[in-house]
Amino acid sequence: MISKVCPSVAEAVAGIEDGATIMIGGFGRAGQPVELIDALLEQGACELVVINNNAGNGNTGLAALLAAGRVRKIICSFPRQSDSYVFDRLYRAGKIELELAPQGTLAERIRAAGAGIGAFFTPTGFGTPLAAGKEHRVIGGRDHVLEHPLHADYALVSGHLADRWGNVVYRRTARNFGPIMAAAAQSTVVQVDRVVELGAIDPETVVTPGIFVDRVVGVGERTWLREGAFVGAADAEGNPNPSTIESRDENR
Amino acid sequence: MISKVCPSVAEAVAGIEDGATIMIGGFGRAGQPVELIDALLEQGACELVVINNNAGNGNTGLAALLAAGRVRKIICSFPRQSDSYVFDRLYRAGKIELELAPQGTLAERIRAAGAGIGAFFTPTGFGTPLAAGKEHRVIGGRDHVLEHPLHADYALVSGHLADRWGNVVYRRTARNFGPIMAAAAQSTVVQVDRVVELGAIDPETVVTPGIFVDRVVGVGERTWLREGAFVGAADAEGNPNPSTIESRDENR
Amino acid sequence: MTVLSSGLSRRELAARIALDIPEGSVVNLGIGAPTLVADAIPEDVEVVLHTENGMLAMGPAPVPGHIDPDLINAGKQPVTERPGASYFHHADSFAMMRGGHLDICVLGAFQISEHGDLANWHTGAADAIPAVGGAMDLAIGARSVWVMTDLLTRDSTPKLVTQCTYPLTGLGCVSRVYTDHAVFDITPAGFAVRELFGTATIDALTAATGLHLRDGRVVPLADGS
Amino acid sequence: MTVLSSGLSRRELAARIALDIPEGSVVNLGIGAPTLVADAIPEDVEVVLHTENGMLAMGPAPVPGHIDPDLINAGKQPVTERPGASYFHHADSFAMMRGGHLDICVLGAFQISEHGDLANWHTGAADAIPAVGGAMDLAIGARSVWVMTDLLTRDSTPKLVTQCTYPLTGLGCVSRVYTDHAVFDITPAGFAVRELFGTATIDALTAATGLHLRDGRVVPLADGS
Repeated sequence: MISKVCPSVAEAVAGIEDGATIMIGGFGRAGQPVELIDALLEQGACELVVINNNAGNGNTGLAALLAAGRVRKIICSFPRQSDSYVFDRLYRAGKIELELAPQGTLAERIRAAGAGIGAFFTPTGFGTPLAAGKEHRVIGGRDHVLEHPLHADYALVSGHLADRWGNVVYRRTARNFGPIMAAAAQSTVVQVDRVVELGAIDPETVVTPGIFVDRVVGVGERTWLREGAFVGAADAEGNPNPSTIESRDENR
Repeated sequence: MISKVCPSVAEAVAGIEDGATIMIGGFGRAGQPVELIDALLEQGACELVVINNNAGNGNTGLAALLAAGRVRKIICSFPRQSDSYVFDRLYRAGKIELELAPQGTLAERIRAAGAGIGAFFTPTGFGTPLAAGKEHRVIGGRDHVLEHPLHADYALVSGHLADRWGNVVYRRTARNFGPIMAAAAQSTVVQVDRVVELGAIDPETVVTPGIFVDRVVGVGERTWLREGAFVGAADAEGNPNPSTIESRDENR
Repeated sequence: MTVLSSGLSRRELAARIALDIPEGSVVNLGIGAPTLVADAIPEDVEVVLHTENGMLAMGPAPVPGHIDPDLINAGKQPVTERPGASYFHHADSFAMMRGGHLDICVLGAFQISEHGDLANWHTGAADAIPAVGGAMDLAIGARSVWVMTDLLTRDSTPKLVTQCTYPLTGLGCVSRVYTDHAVFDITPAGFAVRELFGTATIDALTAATGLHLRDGRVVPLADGS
Repeated sequence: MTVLSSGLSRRELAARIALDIPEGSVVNLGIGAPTLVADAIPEDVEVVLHTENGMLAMGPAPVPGHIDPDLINAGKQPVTERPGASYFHHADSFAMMRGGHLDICVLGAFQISEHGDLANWHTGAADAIPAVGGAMDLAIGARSVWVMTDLLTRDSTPKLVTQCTYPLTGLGCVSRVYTDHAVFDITPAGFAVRELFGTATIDALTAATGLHLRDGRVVPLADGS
């Protein structure tokens, strides 16, 4: 019997080595695998290279990993946010390396890694500083630059539901980088609200097939959901806001 | 109000010009937009370049279009099948041009067209006759060949359900080339069993978002389905086999 | 020399832009000021909003107490879902952009050159933290790239220039610029004034920007120059 | 000189191959004879079958009267769906293959060279209609590429060769060859006999193929040479 289910987030991130390249899903808070990042913080791996769209915000999740000095380099498209003060401080102090990529090029490079594409020509970024030094070619009368795949040792992804084979479905815009990162890493760890029975996910709706997933861990449903349905109970940061919960049954 | 719904297959294929490049979805019979192909046959456009995984089989659908002498060239991965006698005859008589591509390269070239990728390096086909004359490069110690996107003027695709914005869901392995062809063509026409209300398709399950679709036409449910559920009523060719229909209500 | 009086407010400008978006368009409004355009599109006009973090048919901000943290826009603000919506991953979302499937995007800008070059991601200042996001993909991807910006910076430096001095986002990509004082088309001959707001005149715009401006007004207004 | 007696039937060979597939593997069985391997995998062993036309966890042929024309395999034969299945489009399906995510594929062959080159799509005959399908993608994509084939053609020409003469499918891609008389590993030193079937001996195989064969048997059998 195939079971990729781990009993705890600690076991889900076990074995991640110092110096590993780790893709971390999420766009801002949405889809950020906070419980896995906390477990990685606890686990101790350092000198990490992190690939994420952003560079963390506030003091938790990715920002906490950065604050703990565990990240050597970050590859992202948008490190600067109103509350990205942890990254900002490290960057200005020269304590973290930054590789910046246009967001679509970042996504396509991740996709290329999972899809076995050796390199691709894209029109994005031509003529800008982010294309400096990159191979250039005119194709169909249009300027393109050559971009290479982004591989990773691990991907940490947050989904909504998964089964023991690692089939995953996401919720709304929390899908973002999850599916392409899951495919691009040597080893993919997915945290989900709930692990469901094999066969419980409609095969037409699977977004990340289990072939891309190595470990699955359930972390419990968010406070603003009940049985996967939105009940309204959070602020924009994802913090519980119980006064707005609609008919939530506290005994569940 | 946006409505991409056409009242008939004839209107759905109106305007296709002689010499057009047309992607036609399907893998064998599954997902082949038979009603749209029949309408195209009726419509009269000739000197077509057709992109499909196969080169038609039997006497209907794509094979009928070929038999009518309307296709100048076909780009595909697998023209030879036990019942591909129409193509076989035309090819041996030198009456149709063939461009052969490995199936994954065909799919990726179509995907590249929809995704705005100028060209890509793939390991597939290196060292084989299908890579002859193509640019070669060693990337990460591995041999790759350069492949270019496949664009089309039109895509004819078969889906299961669609709404008036052109959001489409497919059924099982009939999905195959539909989503990537829909994105790669200048103008995409989708036939579906049923057109449903806007909002009736769960946004998490949309496979082809309406942004890729120009026209939608309902062609009626297949005999082996009832309300989209399989009731068992066909042979492998998709011909109705009423003796095997399970509790089918003939009054529906 | 004519002097520019106060121009349109951002909300007024957003409303003006909304008027130019045909029903049925698929539109990306980037982040910041252009997102105001969404509120100016009438409820009964079907314009499909794309957000690059993986959604089509994005709706307005939720009512209080109904914030779903899994449902945000590119600016990471909570939004809602309209009937006809769809979700997809980041590679698919940017395939839509790079593949030329968006009809219109509206972006902010630091500078726009008369060739349509856009600079909107980096001031070039040595201590600035660079952040590009999806701007370069939108700049090269959308069929029409419109800019929504003030004509002048706070210290009266024109944002419309002959040549950008800030690091570029994209080359020759902008087709139209909506500012607080006028709307400009980018033409092979440079900036053409498409429409004037308030008391603005082409002379005043010329004086303020130092540019050679063509008169390209499609519907001359009674109160124009 | 020893002579090869009749070897394993295709069904027996398929059963032998099935034994070597670890539980939990994701496997593609191409088209033709290798698809017999599916029937030989015990019901209670979870092996996930991939079919390149967009499905994981493909099940066996349907019972009569339950053919769903929307549910077929790469050979265009009707199949079924197992719990845990998923569907995806062709670009995603071949991304799985090219991206190295399949554990094993089993393919038929015209020729296999001692360097692991594979020829299985075209005889090179002038009047043959070429058709490649997904063979090249599987050849370069799966982590382990196994071939299932007869050792000799009907006219006793060996399919295992020092150098392929037919047009290639992939270079250096095959790791193991299952034939009716023996199983061969491809090693840096060429073909190594991993296992002998029936009365086959390495001498007899050498005589039949004209190859230099190493003895690479991992578990010597009592009835081996």
